[in-house]
Amino acid sequence: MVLMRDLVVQAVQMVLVLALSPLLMGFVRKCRAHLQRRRGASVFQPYRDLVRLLRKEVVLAENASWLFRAAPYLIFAATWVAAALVPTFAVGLKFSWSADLIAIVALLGSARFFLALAGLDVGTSFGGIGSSREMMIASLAEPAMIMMAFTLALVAGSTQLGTIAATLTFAHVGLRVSLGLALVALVLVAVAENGRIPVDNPSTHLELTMVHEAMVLEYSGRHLAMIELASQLKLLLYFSLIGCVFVPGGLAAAESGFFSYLIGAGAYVAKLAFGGALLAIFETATAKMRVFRVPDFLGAALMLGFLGTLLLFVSRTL
Amino acid sequence: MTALPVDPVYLILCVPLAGAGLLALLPDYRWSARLNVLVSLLSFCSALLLFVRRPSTGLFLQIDDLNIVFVVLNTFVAFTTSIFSASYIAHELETGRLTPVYLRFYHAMFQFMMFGMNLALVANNIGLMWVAVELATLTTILMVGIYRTHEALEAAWKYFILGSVGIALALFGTILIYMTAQPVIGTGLPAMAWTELFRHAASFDPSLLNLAFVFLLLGYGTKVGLVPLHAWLPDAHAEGPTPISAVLSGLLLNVALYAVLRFKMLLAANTRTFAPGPLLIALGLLSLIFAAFMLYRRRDIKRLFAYSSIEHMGIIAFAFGMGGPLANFAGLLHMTMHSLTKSAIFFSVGHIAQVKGTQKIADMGGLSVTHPALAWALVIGVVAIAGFPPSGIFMSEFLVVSSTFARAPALAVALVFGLLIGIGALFLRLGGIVFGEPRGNVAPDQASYLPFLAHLTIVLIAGLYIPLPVVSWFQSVARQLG
Amino acid sequence: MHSFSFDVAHLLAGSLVLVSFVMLYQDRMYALINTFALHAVLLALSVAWQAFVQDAPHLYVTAVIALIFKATVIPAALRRIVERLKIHREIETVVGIGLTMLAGIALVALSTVVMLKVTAAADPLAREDLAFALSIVLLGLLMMVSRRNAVGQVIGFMSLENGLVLAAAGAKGMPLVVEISVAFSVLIAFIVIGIFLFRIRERFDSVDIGALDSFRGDRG
Amino acid sequence: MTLALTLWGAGGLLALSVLAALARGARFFSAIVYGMTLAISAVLLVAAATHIGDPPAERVLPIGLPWLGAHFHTDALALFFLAVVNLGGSTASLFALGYGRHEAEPARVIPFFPAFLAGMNLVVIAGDAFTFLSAWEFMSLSSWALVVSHHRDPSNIRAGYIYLLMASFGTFCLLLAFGLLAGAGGGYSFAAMHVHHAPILAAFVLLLALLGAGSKAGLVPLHVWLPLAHPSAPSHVSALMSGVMTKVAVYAFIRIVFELLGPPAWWWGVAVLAIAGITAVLGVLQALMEHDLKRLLAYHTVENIGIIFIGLGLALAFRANGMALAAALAFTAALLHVLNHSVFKSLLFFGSGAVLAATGQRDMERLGGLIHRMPQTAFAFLVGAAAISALPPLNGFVSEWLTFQAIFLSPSLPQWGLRLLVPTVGAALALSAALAATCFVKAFGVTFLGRARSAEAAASVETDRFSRGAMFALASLCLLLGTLPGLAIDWISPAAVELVHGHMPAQRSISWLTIIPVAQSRSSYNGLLVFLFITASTLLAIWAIHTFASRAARRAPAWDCGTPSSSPLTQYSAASFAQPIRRVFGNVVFRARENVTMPPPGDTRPAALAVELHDVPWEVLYAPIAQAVSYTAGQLNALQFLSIRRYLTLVFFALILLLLGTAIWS
Repeated sequence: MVLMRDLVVQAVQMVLVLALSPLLMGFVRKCRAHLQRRRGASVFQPYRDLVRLLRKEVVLAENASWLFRAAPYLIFAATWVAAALVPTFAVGLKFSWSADLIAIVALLGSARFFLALAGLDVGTSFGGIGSSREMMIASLAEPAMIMMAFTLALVAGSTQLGTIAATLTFAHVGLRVSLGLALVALVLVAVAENGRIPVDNPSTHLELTMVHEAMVLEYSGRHLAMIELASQLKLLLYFSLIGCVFVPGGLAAAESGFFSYLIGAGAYVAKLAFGGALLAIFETATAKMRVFRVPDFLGAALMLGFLGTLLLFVSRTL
Repeated sequence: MTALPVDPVYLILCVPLAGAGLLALLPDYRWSARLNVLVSLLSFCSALLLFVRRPSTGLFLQIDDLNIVFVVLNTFVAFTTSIFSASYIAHELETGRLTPVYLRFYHAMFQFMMFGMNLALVANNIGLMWVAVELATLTTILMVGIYRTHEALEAAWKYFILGSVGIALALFGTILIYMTAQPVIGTGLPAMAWTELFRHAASFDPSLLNLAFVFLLLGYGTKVGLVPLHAWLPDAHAEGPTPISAVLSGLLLNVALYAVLRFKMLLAANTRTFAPGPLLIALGLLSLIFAAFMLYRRRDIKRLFAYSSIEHMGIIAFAFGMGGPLANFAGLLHMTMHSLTKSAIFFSVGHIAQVKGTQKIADMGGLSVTHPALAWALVIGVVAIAGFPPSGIFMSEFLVVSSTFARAPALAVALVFGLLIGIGALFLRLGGIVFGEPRGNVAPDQASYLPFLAHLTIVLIAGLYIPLPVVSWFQSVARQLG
Repeated sequence: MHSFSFDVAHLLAGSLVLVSFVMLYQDRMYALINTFALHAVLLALSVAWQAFVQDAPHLYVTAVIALIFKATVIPAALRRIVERLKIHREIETVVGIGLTMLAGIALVALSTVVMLKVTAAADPLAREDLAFALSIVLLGLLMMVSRRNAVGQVIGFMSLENGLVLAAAGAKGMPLVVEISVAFSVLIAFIVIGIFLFRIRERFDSVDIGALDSFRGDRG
Repeated sequence: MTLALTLWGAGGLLALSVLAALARGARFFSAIVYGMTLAISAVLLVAAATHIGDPPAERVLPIGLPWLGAHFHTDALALFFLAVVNLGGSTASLFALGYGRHEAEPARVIPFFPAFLAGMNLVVIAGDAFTFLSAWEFMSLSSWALVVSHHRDPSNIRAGYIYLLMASFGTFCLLLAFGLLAGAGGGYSFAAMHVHHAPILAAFVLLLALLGAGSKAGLVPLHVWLPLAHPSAPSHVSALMSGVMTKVAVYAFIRIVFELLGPPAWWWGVAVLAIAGITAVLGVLQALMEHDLKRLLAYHTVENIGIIFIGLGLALAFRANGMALAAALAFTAALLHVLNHSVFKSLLFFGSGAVLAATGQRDMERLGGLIHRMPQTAFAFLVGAAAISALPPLNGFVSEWLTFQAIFLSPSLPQWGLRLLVPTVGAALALSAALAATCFVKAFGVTFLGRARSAEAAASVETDRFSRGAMFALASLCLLLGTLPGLAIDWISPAAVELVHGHMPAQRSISWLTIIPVAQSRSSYNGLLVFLFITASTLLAIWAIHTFASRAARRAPAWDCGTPSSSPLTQYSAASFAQPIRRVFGNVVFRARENVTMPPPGDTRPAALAVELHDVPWEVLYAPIAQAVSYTAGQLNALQFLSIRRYLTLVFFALILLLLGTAIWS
């Protein structure tokens, strides 16, 4: 019976993240539109886009290889699995122990790996630009992420997201400098990894400034849909990550009743909405930076994460 | 076995002497080459007889633990060298570098030189040993000059002048030894007999012994080729016939070193002398490092390996200078292995120089393409001499370095430094000779690999397994050396 | 008797050293050769004196060898070579004569110090002889080093041998073997040198070692 | 039992090499040789892998040092490395069965290949200093012969030369280390070295071991020979050198420092960790700047050796503080990475060898689009690339994950030095992992994807079945080790018990084959489930889309923002791919300079961009040494050309000096 319930919870979570991620994207866009005094498309526009893409036929470049066709599904799958393992409305998911925070970061890494390869596959210059910049950004963002993970792991004495969330929720950790640093680092990384302003502009097609769009330039139809969905999942993942770690309020405990699950879900949606609004404001308020200023941006993230870890190594109480 | 008609120790002296006489008379060089091989074989066999029946020690001649294996080694290398020279010297006639007359002289001198060396090894009398060493030296001088080219004559002249100064210094040392022994042992022959000297060494005047050792070290050290007394050695090796280079490196250096060893034992027997160790260590390290650096700029292949001989003499001197059972064992092993390996290298170098028609390293590239057998022979030889397993030299170097480091780290580091420099130079040149696109002559070679194979097999086996009798011999001598 | 014999030996050996100095001083060919002859004569005398003192008859042989061979034959031969090869008559030295002399004095001092310190136990006769012999050897070596001319170097070498003979004679009861061998080696040495000079004569116009060294080995 | 088998195997290999030498490398013979080596090393692999739990065995043969004999022994550590060696040996032989046919002069390869294998096997089972060093040096020598086997290219000769020098240097360092351990008495057997050593002496031994084993393993700054020598050899040998020989060096380090040297001091960990961190980062950065495929792989070997030594350094630190469990975790992580790296590095070198055989090219800038003509090779290489980039669910990730877990345990270390260093090293580890991913996107993308950049690349064909067999065997092993790491951990644990006196919790008892380094609450990872999830959701997505959405597809020219170019040269090249990274790290690490010559408007001259990179370790450390040696040689060389009189002067002064000495002495 318990097993049944756990499985259900896990399944619900998987479906939930899949269902919510386009909505989140649409919400963020809507907020930006409002901030820019536009009416903007409806919050459900992303769903419509996905459906439209899925209906379209795929146009493959002449020398696209099997890798090019397989990549979207792999990317989607890896991101989805990663997103499904981050506690959203409840901790103690059935399979959360099968991959800890580092593994989740690495899963996102493998998704990125294949995306970058796909960018190189057709053999165009833009794909190359995209891949190389994406990997450059990642090669700085990932260590920052790991450092952030270090900080959390040292605070919570575990790298299991469930345990971390639980610790931060129910054990009274209190305010900590290192956690603050970790939060900032995580936000910076999230901005970079999801290709948001100021690192990358998701809605641009100015060739020389784009990163993510350049990689997927050759994709169309269902493949593009998969990739879009994957990137929306990724955004959601980072939101729920920040949510469950730094604002764990409302998170349902393991094996708690149906009611608390409902509360958890509500809290989760609220968090997403709040975060999305914040992101929109941030994006409207800042300008896109030159590609070669990005390393400084991420270097700052890396340094902050490192500082947080170091503080914990030096004294367990900070 | 006591039914032996004549004492083998006389055999190993008389056979070469008689051979020399015969060869001097024999006009046809083919026969003389064969006879040369035969005579060397005979003296080798008679040397083997020494194991069967250890002759009694006389006032002039003796066979003891120290010299018996040197005698055997000596005659063995002489034998293989004579085979090599048989296949080598014919070519010299074809190219007209030698005339039959000189060839006759060459063969006679070869045996005469062997006589000198054997005598030096078995002499029980420091005076007699001195005479014998000088005899060997003078004959080699004549051999080195035998091509009568400008370079050969100058090499021989250099060898001669420096050698005779060495002669003088060694003689002075010998006289000093006698002066030391005479008050204790009394006047006359006994005061020059090794056996007597060792018996009474403890009561000799130490400071006079020290002085004597200085002169003997410099005198015989000149033959050993220790820096800074080495100047004759590279040119003599480079300009003489290759068999003589092999004999020089393989035997004469050993004989001279044997003399030094004897006197070191004498000093070791007297507790109040300052240890000759520091002298040997200093000269050894100097020779090693200097020769190692000199290897880099060599353009003549025989001179290259001549310097490598200096390097190894340095290592040996260093080992004996360190003393102690391990280091002495290593020194003796290194002596044996070096003479075998180095002569083997000279065998292959001789053939290489013949097929290439030059000794200039620059003119012999890509040998492994044109003459694979010769090339790999050279590679194996160099690998062995550089102290890679499974060569016996690896074992000796292993023992020297490891036993030194625990006692005097700085010295061991200096030793390792020298060895590394040397390896670097050797393989730098080797790569140029053996690999790459072929250069120079590609004439086929008619070499005989028997001598080479014999030596290298022994060396490579010795790196893995040394028969117990040899080991116990080495160990007992090492103990005497203190 | 003892003191007297000691003084005579001392005198002779000392005068040998003196003559070595004179040789160091000489820079004319013939004068050098003559001085060497004198050196040999003195050697013969002192060896003979040793023979007399130790009443070891075989030493007389050595003395005679020295007298005939070194004092007469070799100088004559050298003169002929000098004429035959038209070697120019003055010997160029490496450093100035004065400096060479100073070095020689230093050498003599060194050898006496070494010897006197060394053989405090041995009898004074042998000891003095050895001291002088050593200084003669060193002076001979110095001469070989400081002369650019082959003949000069040969003479230096032979004066060195003289020192050896003196030492050998001083060593009480040293078997004949040694003297023979010394003479023997000197003989061989000289014959071979002669052969070489001859061959070299065939090839070059001078026996000046400088020319010999034109070849330095391993160039190019 | 395993010991005797190994000895016989080594003997067989040596005999085989002798036979090969006698056969003068007749073509038909190469198949025989590789077949035999495959058989022998497969047998040894099985024997070692199955008997790792056995009690130590010792055997003395009457060879080697006369009074000592040749000691051979096997314990868990030796058996583990024996397995690694023979795993590499068997796969390399299998690969060579096909690849060897492309060999121009087999006579220069097949005699030395078995000898090389024999050498590595003997090093691992050697039980005394002399046997160890003989085998060690023999291994170097035979691999040198293999490096110079393609001798017509002067750069290979140079590579071999530098390799041999560094190898001798390393051997001498180890020799000195053993000299210290054995003492003046000459107790050369490892058993006799188990005495307590004075701290200062132990420090020297540690230093010498770092120099000796490190120079073979490729620790910065002793790594310079590695990217030269490994690529010069035939590819199956490169795989052995990179994947296996460096591990033998790791074995030497473990044997000396963990066993012979006795209980460690805490600062040993500091020394090892510092060097290891630098090695990891510098190795991967240099790999990123490299466009020669095989050399790029060689630089990655440097990086991974760094990762392995991070594990070892942590193990030392923990052990010095008596934290057995943590030490076991770090040590297991290191050993597991040894195994993993040998697997995927061999795989990658095989792939590069297949590419080399098919196109004759090692330069990535002249490759591209191979995935169309060599799909299977491309797939295998892709797996290897993903594995070395530490991507789940493959094996590279597991060992790095374990290393991270070990790092998480380090805050409880008492020493400040370690507390400050360990997180830094962790950052270095994370950085190098991320950069490795970047580098292999470059390597795979430029080599196999895109359009062919040269005629050879365009004309390439899929490689032979033996090579493919070897590659797929290793690729599946990558997946297996990645999904079932628990079994590997349990398999390693005897070695950990032996050397750090602790072991991780037994993993096979845990449900779902999860691995739990310390405790369930702390951290756990289940490669199998992750793999299953990914596969499931991929299939789900494909199924859903192909049933509910369109499956129509059409081929058309590339879009490329409407400006597609027909010339393959307009693709992103390896250099341009690495350019952002070079911008970020180059100035510091490589003293990189970009010289742009931009003609003024109207000028028809083309603009030019020249990039100069510096190999700093070489220029700072090695070039000066080489210059010094050559200068000294030049100066001393004057002594060859003196006149006789001057030589006499030398003798004269020597005499005077010694006389003065005696005068002063007594």
